[in-house]
Order: sequence, then C-alpha cells, then structure tokens
Amino acid sequence: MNDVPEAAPGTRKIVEAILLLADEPVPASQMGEVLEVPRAEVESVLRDLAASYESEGRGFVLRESAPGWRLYTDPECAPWLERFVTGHRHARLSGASLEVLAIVAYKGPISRSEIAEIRGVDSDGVVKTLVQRGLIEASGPGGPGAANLFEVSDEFLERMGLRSVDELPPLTDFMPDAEAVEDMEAKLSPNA
Amino acid sequence: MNDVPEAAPGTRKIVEAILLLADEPVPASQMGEVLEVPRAEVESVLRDLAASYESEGRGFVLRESAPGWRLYTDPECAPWLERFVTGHRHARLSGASLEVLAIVAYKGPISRSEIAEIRGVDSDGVVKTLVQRGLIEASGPGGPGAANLFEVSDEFLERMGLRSVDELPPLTDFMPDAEAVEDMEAKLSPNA
Amino acid sequence: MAYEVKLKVFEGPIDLLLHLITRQRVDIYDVSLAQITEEYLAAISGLEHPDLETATGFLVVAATLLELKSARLLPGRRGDEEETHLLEERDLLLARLVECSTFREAGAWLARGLEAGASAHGRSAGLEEAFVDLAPKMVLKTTPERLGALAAAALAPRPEPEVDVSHVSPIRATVRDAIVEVAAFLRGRETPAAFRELCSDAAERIDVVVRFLALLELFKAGAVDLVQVDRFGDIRATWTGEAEADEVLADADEYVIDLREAGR
Repeated sequence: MNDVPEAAPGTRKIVEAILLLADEPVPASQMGEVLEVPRAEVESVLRDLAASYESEGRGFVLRESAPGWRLYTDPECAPWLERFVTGHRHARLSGASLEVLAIVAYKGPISRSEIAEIRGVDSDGVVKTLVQRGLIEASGPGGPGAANLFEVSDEFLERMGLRSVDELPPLTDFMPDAEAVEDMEAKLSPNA
Repeated sequence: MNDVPEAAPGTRKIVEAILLLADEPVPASQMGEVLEVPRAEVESVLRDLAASYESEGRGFVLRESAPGWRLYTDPECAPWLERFVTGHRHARLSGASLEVLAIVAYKGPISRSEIAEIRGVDSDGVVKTLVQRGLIEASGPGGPGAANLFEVSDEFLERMGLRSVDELPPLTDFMPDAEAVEDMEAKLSPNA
Repeated sequence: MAYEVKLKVFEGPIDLLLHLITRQRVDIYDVSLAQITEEYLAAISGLEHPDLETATGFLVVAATLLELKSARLLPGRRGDEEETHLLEERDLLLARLVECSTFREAGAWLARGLEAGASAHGRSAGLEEAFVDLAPKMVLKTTPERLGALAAAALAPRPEPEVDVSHVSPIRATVRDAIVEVAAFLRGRETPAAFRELCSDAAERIDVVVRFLALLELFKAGAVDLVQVDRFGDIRATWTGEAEADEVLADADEYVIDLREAGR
C-alpha cells in the first residue's frame, strides 16, 4: 500500500509536515531550500505523494498550481464538507478571534507577527479565519508571501454601527491608572 | 477535473477531508452528525487513522484532546518548519505561572484566594497572565467582581494532548521523596 | 559568620524557605535551623515595595522559624503543651513545603508537556475558497466597548508580580531600638494593638521586620501576649507588664539576629 521512496524517508515526512502547515501553495524550490535537497528530488517526492494519496483513497489531494503545491480536500467529499461548514460550530467567534479583532481594530494596519507579538501566541490561523469571514482584510503592499498588514473591513464597521475606527472608544478609557489598579487588587485580596 | 472513481466516498475519506478543512479540534460527535453514522464508528475510524499515520511514518499525526480530533505536524519535523511559522509561538512561562497552572490543573475549579492560600502569596497577577495566555479560564458563576473559579482551558488540554485533567499523572508522582522530606524535617527540627 | 546572600526572585514565603532548605551545598550537614532562619530574615529584610499582606506572609513563616529556633536555644524552658504546639507548627510548615515542592515539580512537568505540544502545529489553513461563502456569518455579539476592553487588556504589559529580593537594602533599623519603641507603644494601652497599627508609620519593609522581631522578643520575655486567629490573620499584641523593655534587651542579647551581619 505505501510505496515509500526508500532513498529519502526523511524528505517525504518533512514535505508532508510542510504541506499540512502551509496555508497557501508552497513552491518545491522553497521546500528544497529548507530540506537542503535538490528541487528535483522534492518534486519527485511530491509527485509520489500525490499519486499515493489518490491510490490510497485519502480524503485529501495534493495539487500543483502555478505558485506551488498545496493540500486540498477531495472534491468528492464536498457535499459532506458543506454540511460540516454550515454547522453551527463555526458561527461563533472564539475568544482568541475576538481578541485579534480588537487588536486589529485598535492597532491596524498591523502585521501578523505584530499581532503574535502582542498576544504572545502564534495567531496566523485566527487571522486567516477573520479574513475569510470578511471581518478583517489585508491592506498595504500585499501579494503572496509579503508581510501583509491587516485592518478591519467595512463590513465589520457596518455591523458594529461605526463609520470608522476613529469612533471606537479611546483605549485610555479602559486602562485603569496605577492607583485604581491598586485599589482593585486590595479589594480582591483575601485579607482586605 | 478529477474522475470520481466510486459511487460514494467512505467514512474514512470524509473524516480525513473534514480534518484537513478544520482549523480547530473537531469532536467525533460532530463528524458523526455530518456523516450520519454513530459516533462510535467515527471514533473507531479516527483511531485507525491515527495508528496508520504513525506506522506509515507520515509527516502529520492525528491526536485527540479534550475538544476533539485534529491533525498536527509531527513534532520530529518541527526544526524544518520554523520558516513557515510566524511569530514566537509561545513565550515561556515563569516559575510562578507554572506553579499556579499546576495548582489550577490539579485543584481546579479553584478560586483566587484558594490559590493564594496554597502558595502563601497573592497570585492574582499570575492568574491574570494565565487567563490572557488562554491556558486557564474562569468557570462557574463569573461576572465582574464575582468570586470566579478557575480551571484549565481546552486550549491547555489540546496543547498537552490530554482529553481531560483526569489524564494528568497523579500528583503524588511529583511529591518529594521520603529522603528529601526527612532532610527538610531535620533542617526545621529545633533539636537538630 | 558571613553569608553570601545570592537569591533569585522569589514568589512567596514558602518558595523562599523551600529554596533555602533544599539548595545543594557542600556543607549540607552543617545547615542548621539557625542558619536557615538567619538567611530567611536576611532575605526578607531586602524585600522591596512591600504591601502589608505580602509582608505578613513572610513574617508568619519567619515567626515560626524563630520560634523553632528559640526552642532549640532554650531547652527545657517549655512545657509539654508548648512542645506539642511547636511540633505542630513545624509540621504545618513542613506540609506547606512539601505542597509547594510538589506543585513546583508538577509545573515543571507541565512546562515540558507544553513545550512538546508547541512543536506539533495544528492544521489551521482554514477554509478552502469553495467553502468560504457557505460559512454562516459569524455572530458578532460584541460592542465597541467590549472590543476596547479586550484591546486594552491585550496591550497592557503582562503582569508577573514577583517579590524581588535580589537587592538587599541597607539596614536602617535595629531590633534593639524597635524593642524600646514597641514597648513604649504598647505600654499603658487598654486594648490589644494590631501588628498593622504597630507598623502604621513604618516607612520601609525593614522597619516592619524589625518591629515584628521586637514583638517576638517581648513575647518571649513575657512582656506581651500575642494572639493570631487565622494563619494569615492579623497579630494582636497586649502589654502584660510582666517584664520591662530593658530586661528584654538584656535577655534578648543571646539570640537577637543581627540583620546587618546577615544582610550583607
């Protein structure tokens, strides 16, 4: 069943990991750089993988397009995936999404890595979801791979009943001064 | 584009497609609803998939944690993936934060003042940090000013690869051994 | 004896004691309660920006250590009841040390688990184009105010309050002076005075520590009675008049901790 190219088992494994992680097509040459193997070898591994996913009847397919290689769901599964997507679970904004939305609203235009910096956690997945849901959008230089800057969308503003982000309440309204913090802490402490 | 080989894709195929599409852990029950098959059947398919990914030496692993099932890159591949991950993934936690995290994991739901009682020092700042990092969350009555109880979050359980806190090793595993306790006792002994 | 007090940042009174008591030393068998007590006092004398609550936590532990230590230095002057009480205190402290050590180890284990988890990246490529339009509109149950609060919280510097004792501040007060001051404060009062009141004019943490030690000296000499209802509760002192400050001073000499020496 698994005809693994025996010469480079390590390469196949890492290529699969890169494909799973990537959220846009990855050029074979880039994988070659990371792996320090010739591009041709990576391409051979990719073609073998694509063929094996198909012959094994996997739920995903590996396709090459102009920019590179990417995993997609098998089109046969589309009816079930539609049902999955329309399910209620995705309709709710997670706490992490709301936080990123708030950061983008107040600090946009802002890059992915700046958002990660502020939150202390990788936030790419959340950013991507918010873009897909039309709540934030890439502005600035753009282009695939470029360090996109993100800001909230017009749809977001409309749904919040705002004409622009300038209408958001000033952040200082929410930053308690040092004295207030001490007060609060005193009230929270068990022996106060 | 793709010729559909058979009449209808099997459960395994659709489950794999859902896993590829999902950007957070998916409960087996939700997949069962989409597929209109019993949850137990989905779970059996998921377990088989997880085992086969491992035995085939794939670049991804399938794991179950509290919120559900999700595909992850194989940890072995992490060094090659750095380029594809933006931002520092997770800032390190201080000793105090880890101690409070352990208290919440083992003693949660637990209030701020109970945490302070165990540690002998006010721990509100640390609790706040852990909430911000998404590792613990307020449960119970809640509301501003209310005496919140804290427990570990699904995100924590996902990152630890745990289905529930019951899967944590028993706390007694971490107790100092008899010799160490005797040593402590000797040093505190008035008659030493 | 001169000690080199090199301390990391401590997170609490038990944490500090655990550090002193478990650290590896060449002369491990020479480490005595007396030495640990002195080091503990030296460390807390250097605490900066104390709030009374934190100070109390440290002082309660210090008090227990001093009590245990003095029992050793004054053998045979205690009854069975006191002896039992002391052993109970010791066991309570021991239990808290074991608990603290246990959670610290558990925390280290969690850290390893989280680190291992961080090397497995969850699939998060998001929806393929074909499905994006099918996704239900996200429910935006939020308000500009809530977003503001979230942004402010996310942008606020991360709090990691820790008690820094890496810095040992110069000593500006002595136990001997404090004995005289505390005695003067308590003498002639009808009602018990809270330790808090005794320290109401204390500008520095060291003043609080020194007054606390003075109070203990007075207590040991029988000049005051001390009552503490809860573990973290306030300590109340009453003047008994059974000893005078100068007697206490004379008697106290044998084991007064010289903070200047220990703090260096």
